[in-house]
Amino acid sequence: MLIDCPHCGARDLSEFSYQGDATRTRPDPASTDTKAWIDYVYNRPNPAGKHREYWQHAGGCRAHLVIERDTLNHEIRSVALARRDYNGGDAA
Amino acid sequence: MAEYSAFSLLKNAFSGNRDWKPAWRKPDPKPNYDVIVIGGGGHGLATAYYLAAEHGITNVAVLERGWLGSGNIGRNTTIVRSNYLLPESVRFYEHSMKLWENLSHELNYNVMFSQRGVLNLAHSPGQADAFIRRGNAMRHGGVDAEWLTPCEIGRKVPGLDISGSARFPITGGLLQPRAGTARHDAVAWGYARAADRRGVDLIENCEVTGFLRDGDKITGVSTTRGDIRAKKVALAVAGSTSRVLERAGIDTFPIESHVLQAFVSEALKPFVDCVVTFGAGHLYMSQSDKGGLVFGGSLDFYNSYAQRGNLPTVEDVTSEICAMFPTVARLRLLRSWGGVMDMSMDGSPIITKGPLPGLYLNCGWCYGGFKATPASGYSFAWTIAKDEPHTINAPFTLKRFERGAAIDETGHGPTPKLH
Amino acid sequence: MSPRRTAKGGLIDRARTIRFTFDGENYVGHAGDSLASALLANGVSLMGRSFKYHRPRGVFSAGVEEPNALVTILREGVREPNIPATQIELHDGLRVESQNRFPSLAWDLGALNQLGGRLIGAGFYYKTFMGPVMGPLKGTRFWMMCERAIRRAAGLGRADYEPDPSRYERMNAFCDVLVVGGGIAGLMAAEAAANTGKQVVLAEQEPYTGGFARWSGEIIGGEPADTWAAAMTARLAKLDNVRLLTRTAVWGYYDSNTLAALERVNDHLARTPKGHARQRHWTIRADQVVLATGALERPIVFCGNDRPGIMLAGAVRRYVAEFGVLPGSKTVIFTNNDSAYETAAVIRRAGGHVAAIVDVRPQIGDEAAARATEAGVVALTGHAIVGTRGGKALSGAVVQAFDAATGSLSGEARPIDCDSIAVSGGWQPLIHLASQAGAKPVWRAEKQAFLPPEPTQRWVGAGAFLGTFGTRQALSSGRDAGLKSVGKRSSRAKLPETPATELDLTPAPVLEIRGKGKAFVDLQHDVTADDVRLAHREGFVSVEHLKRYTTLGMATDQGKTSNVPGLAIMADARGIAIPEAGTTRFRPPFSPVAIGALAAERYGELKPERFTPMHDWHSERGAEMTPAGLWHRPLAYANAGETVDQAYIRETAAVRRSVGIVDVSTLGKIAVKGPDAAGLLDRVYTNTFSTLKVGKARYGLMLREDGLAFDDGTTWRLGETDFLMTTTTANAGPVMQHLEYCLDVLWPDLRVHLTSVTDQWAGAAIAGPKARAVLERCVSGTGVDNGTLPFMGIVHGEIDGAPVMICRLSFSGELAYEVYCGAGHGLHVWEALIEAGEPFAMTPYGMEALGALRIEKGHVTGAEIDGRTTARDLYLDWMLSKKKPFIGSGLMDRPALIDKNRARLVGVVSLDGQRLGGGAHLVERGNRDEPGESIGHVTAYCYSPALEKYIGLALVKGGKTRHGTRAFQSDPLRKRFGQVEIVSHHFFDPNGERMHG
Amino acid sequence: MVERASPLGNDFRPGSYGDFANGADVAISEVPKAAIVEARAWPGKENALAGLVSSTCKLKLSALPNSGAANREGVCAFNIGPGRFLVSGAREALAGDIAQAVDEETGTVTDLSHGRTVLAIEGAKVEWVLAKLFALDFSNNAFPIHAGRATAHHDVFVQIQRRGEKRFELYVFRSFARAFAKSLRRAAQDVGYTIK
Repeated sequence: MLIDCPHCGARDLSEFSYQGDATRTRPDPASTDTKAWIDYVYNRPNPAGKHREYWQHAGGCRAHLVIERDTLNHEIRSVALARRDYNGGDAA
Repeated sequence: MAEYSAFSLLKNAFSGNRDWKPAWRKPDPKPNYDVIVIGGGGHGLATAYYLAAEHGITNVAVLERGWLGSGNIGRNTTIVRSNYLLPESVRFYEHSMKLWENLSHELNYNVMFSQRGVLNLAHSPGQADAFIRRGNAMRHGGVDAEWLTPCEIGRKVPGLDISGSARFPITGGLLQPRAGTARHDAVAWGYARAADRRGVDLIENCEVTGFLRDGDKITGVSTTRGDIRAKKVALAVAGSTSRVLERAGIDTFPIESHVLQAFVSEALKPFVDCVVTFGAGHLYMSQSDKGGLVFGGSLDFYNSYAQRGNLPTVEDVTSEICAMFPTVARLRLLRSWGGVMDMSMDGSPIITKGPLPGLYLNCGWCYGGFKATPASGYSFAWTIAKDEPHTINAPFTLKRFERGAAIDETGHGPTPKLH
Repeated sequence: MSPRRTAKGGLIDRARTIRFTFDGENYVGHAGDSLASALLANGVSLMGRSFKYHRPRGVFSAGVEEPNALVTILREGVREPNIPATQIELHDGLRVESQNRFPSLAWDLGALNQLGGRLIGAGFYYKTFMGPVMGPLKGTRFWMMCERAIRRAAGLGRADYEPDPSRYERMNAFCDVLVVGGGIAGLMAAEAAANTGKQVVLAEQEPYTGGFARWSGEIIGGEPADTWAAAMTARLAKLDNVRLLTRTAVWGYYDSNTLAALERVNDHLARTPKGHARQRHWTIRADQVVLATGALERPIVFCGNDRPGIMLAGAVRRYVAEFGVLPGSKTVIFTNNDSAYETAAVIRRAGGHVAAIVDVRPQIGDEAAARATEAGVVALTGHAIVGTRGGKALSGAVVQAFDAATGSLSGEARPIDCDSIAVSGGWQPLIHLASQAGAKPVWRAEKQAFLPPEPTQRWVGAGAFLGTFGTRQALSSGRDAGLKSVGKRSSRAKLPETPATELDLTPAPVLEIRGKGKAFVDLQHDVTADDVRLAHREGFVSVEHLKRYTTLGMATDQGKTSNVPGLAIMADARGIAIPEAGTTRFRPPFSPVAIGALAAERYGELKPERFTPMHDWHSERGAEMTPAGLWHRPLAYANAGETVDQAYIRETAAVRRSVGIVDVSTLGKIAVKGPDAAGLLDRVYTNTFSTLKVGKARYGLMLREDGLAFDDGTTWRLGETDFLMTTTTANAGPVMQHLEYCLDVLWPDLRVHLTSVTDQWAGAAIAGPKARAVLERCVSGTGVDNGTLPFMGIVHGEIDGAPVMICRLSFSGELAYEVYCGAGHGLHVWEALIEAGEPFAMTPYGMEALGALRIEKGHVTGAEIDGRTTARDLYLDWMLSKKKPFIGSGLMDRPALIDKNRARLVGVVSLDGQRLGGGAHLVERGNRDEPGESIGHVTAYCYSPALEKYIGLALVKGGKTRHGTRAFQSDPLRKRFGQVEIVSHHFFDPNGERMHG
Repeated sequence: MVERASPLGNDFRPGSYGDFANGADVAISEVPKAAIVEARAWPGKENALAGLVSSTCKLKLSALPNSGAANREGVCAFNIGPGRFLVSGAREALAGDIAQAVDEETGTVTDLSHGRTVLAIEGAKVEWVLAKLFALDFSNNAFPIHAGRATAHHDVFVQIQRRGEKRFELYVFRSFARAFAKSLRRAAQDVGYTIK
């Protein structure tokens, strides 16, 4: 599998580290709502099909990416830097 | 239906093997059951069997989307063991082990459970201590465990690199002599046949498309073969847990589905007797009765329902097996395959009533569900029949995440890919 | 003259004679021979024994699909089992052995298994061997006894335990177009794509490109087909943008058009040249793939179809035309299509004798009839072979009238003398890679074959792969595919001329002739047609059940010739069409791959080694090294005659008495810089760092989001916005990744940069009452006195000319300093420190002493922070800030995590002088044999020279509340049991007077 | 000034190795770089940082991904991540100069002079050898002169800059340098190599 890193270009799967579901939102840091924390830490939609997820280009530029990938056939539909505020990313 | 025995084999041989009957019926679904078990894999079939055998509940249907045993029981590395660290796990898997030890007789089906031992190699003083901690936990839980020195390991398993100059020298090994391997397909077929003989309907090619409900309560299922009602609906669908739960309106759950690859070499004359695991990475290997070296390693590390893996894992696993057994480099990989694992947040299973009224759930086996098949079926059937958990599965509920009582054998926390 | 070698013809080099041995017998062949062709030429027809019944078998095919003729190669001092003789290129000194026989290939005791034939049909073992319910063989014992015998009889070749001496390597390639298969279609595709200037890789599994052109005897573009292919290949080889790989099997089609191929670089030589790889594992990332993988012939299943001498018709043609070998003196052809007629003609042209052509079809076309005439026979249409004769060699066939429409036999069975049968059941495209790429094959009744599916990845098909057979079609579809792969439309340019053939390769739908006797579907695994029907009878009807129940298609050939006939028989038994019976999914590898090749450069190495700048010094001092992740670290510096235990006790005592030095370069170090650096640290550490003064360090603890302890270490504030974080050696990577995730995903608004500087700094810790005195002797540019360098203070100075940074912190409880310098100066500074320590007999110490010192102080590390403990469990609650949220604060107070009865940190002291053991458990009951329930376990232990006792740290239920109580160490694995006292984990200098001194 | 020790050990000695019967097709050497720094921009300041590095080092560095530059004095810089540049040169003071030049509003500079070891490999078969270790396309089109790549060989992070038609410089973490040099040498065995 290749992942088209917006910064580095298409690279082999072996350079990337999977960082899990990207649809969860972290509760406010000071939140004491245990249920919200449980949801955030433990619960996942785990869809069969389109999945929004984080990967890190750990063996490359180290940037975290947001990827839309189909979990049924591993087809990657979109890749973006998790931090969209980098000019370098946009220039790619 | 005839008992299987050496005698029946002989008798049938004389009649040209023409009188063998189907191992199980192929019934059409009835409109109503006491219990519907969704999932005709190992755990679903075992659950149905124990419902009938232990609780006299025989008005049971097992609904299988494909063919029986087509899930992870048909694509694993066949290892059976109870060498766990945490008391909850030791108790559960040892219960399973005891059921394994009599399973062929109980089912009248040779599941070829071979107690050839599982040996975990340690490669540093710290790892040796961690394994000894586990072995001692087993011994205190009434489970067999032994510590082997590198010399003893060399004698038991020829071909291992036990030299001090190995990249990760072997410092000792934890052996569970009663552990071993079983013929995975036979386990599914044995449970299927035994359940069928007790009146359970095994319905293949029947996919559950939705749930019938009365308010919150689950009252049955819609399937590709029509609606079927039941007092209780039990779910044992391994890698598809989230997909099926979604049809019951449950959108998030402490499960991720990941792909795990497994590998087999060409057949060889006896090469290695026991199951060996390599501690300087993640690798487990045994030799099948046919002669193939069966081995596997870590997940592919990303969510997947595709039943196909990728190359980096193949390379990792093969480099580890070569580091452990240098001679294996010359042997050839025959086949690889991938299965979908339901990875839970602490690496331990979930066997519980709920999460909706009328629904019962068995999932989260990560990549260790095969060895659990008997105890999983046994305790799940108990939970369904009595509406309360058996002592062995009482700690394995969903509540444990809320309470902070995770059963985390690896200590990796809520990172499913690492369990 | 070899008994079966033709007088002329073939592509072998008759001038070059090659000597080889098979089962110790000497033979000769020619350059260009395969082992199979050379053995056939020598009149050897018995080449192997089958898996289950040990039946005598000869070579069945001429290629990768070979089920029977598997041998063990003895090369480079190791055994390489299960290699098809059809895939071994003959070379001088080749030594091979037959397999699965005892005592010899001709006389094999295992053949007795055949007597049990009906008893040991498909799945017999599931029904028996369960053993008695009682007695000494109850449980699994009886089965395991039987299993022992079964295992010995099963298996094929034997491996030995010698390490494989070969080198393997991995190669990455990128191209616009990968053409898989170097036959006519593949060559055309490669040329068409290459002409547009694109980067092209062509991979062919055989030693030569050309494929069918090599043995077809046809004319292409006015020249013999093999000449045409050779010229075409030469043209491609000259192009800069084409890489030609022969002996290279593409075996895996993975995601994103990533394909895996195995190049057998040097297997065809007597030995691999030094420094070169035996095999090379290619990973090819192709923009487009052309699948020109061709088709394989499949047999018709009939009784007695497994005797040596029975072969696929296409293979016979190949042996005659490519290798100049006649497989027999009298050959019977048995077919359901026209392709075998050409084989008949080829045999005759080469001087062989065709005894009969038996065709299941009621009539044949003119062209086929003409070939029969050329072969000197009239085809027996509407007939079938119903049996064969012979033992270790074929001596005859039995033929009967056959109705293809009903499958019924009639009339008298007639014997025909022959020593060779060439059988053809039609051709099946090789669609494995297309299936691996993600889609299901499609059955086409009019072709009687599974055809490739619609592409799910970026590939185009060409040639026989598409189910269209014939040279003309291969030329045109090959060129079209090549053009399509580079985004061009088909060309109208003229193709090389080739004569049309009217031979009809569409087979009649007959793949089995039912009769009495064993008819083998899977030759290697001895799965018979009756086994398939037995599976049907017992309900194992889905193709996956069939495969698993009978083992059909699971042998080393992965059913390449048996899958379709097996499916046909099952479909027939079920009364359904073949596609309804299904097809199994093809899995990688397409053909077996050496495991070492996949491990490639990591074979023998596995993981890179990581060395500190002082590594060589440690080695020279005789330190015993131990792996710590990828690092090598000194365990202890044993003097001559000293054990590791004696050494660490001496080292520990030396630190307490005077001073010691330890290499701490392996600690993870992360530069945390930027205006929000302190803010980030406040969020990831449980305690506060924003209040830390510049020039000071602080111990910090991190939790995971679930509230459990993750890692600890000190972080130094070097400047207002400049921190140096240290982590444990083991967690350097995970902590870095965790922080990067925090910045990229959780808090992108924070302006903080992280850089791994683990390798930038060498570190040495100097500990002991004389530590300051040592530094005073060598540090310049700064004072190290208590005022200048107080506890947790940081100073910058020089040691022997090298800049250093010194932090006064202590893991040992002694007055101690960590001295950091640029890694390139590490050894220099270390040696200067050693010299400065000489008056104090400064002792280098290793991991064991480091451990002992920290245990005496009750400091926790990885054995205690094991992913299951909380800060409270470790009595680090004082570090949990109540003033601010931090990672883990949301969930750390869940009920089970603050339960009173959790296992918490304590110290234990052995009361009976016995050593403790890491991993020993603690129990309350003093009964060695029935220790009862565990109340905790020892996480770390040592002999404490300070206390003169064996002590340890432990996690025990109730923790502190047990201080002063007694318990027992229970360590059944090490066979130890003894009384201990539970005490505070602060064994030594609990008030820290020494380290603050 | 204290001389820096090489991490490569005693095995890394000048000479010809591997199958060099027909001439060694590549040469491997350690490149002494007295200064190596990572300069890193805050989001939106990439161009500014590239400009500061350019003017300090007298080269033409752009902020584009994978790009790089070098000057005649052997100072070189290349992009290794969003807003991240690896800058190196033979003059030790360079590290301090860059740190001085980059203000806190633009980004940060971290000294890695001791933390990275630079190996050069050059020669006719350089692409063949490197392709064994990295899943990168080393062809001139895909990887032009001065361009940089951040990649990994199994567990070893490696940053690569093309310094010539047939020359690459590889930056590896110092503690891995010895192991990595071993891998590199093994990969070059079949073509024959010299150590300079």
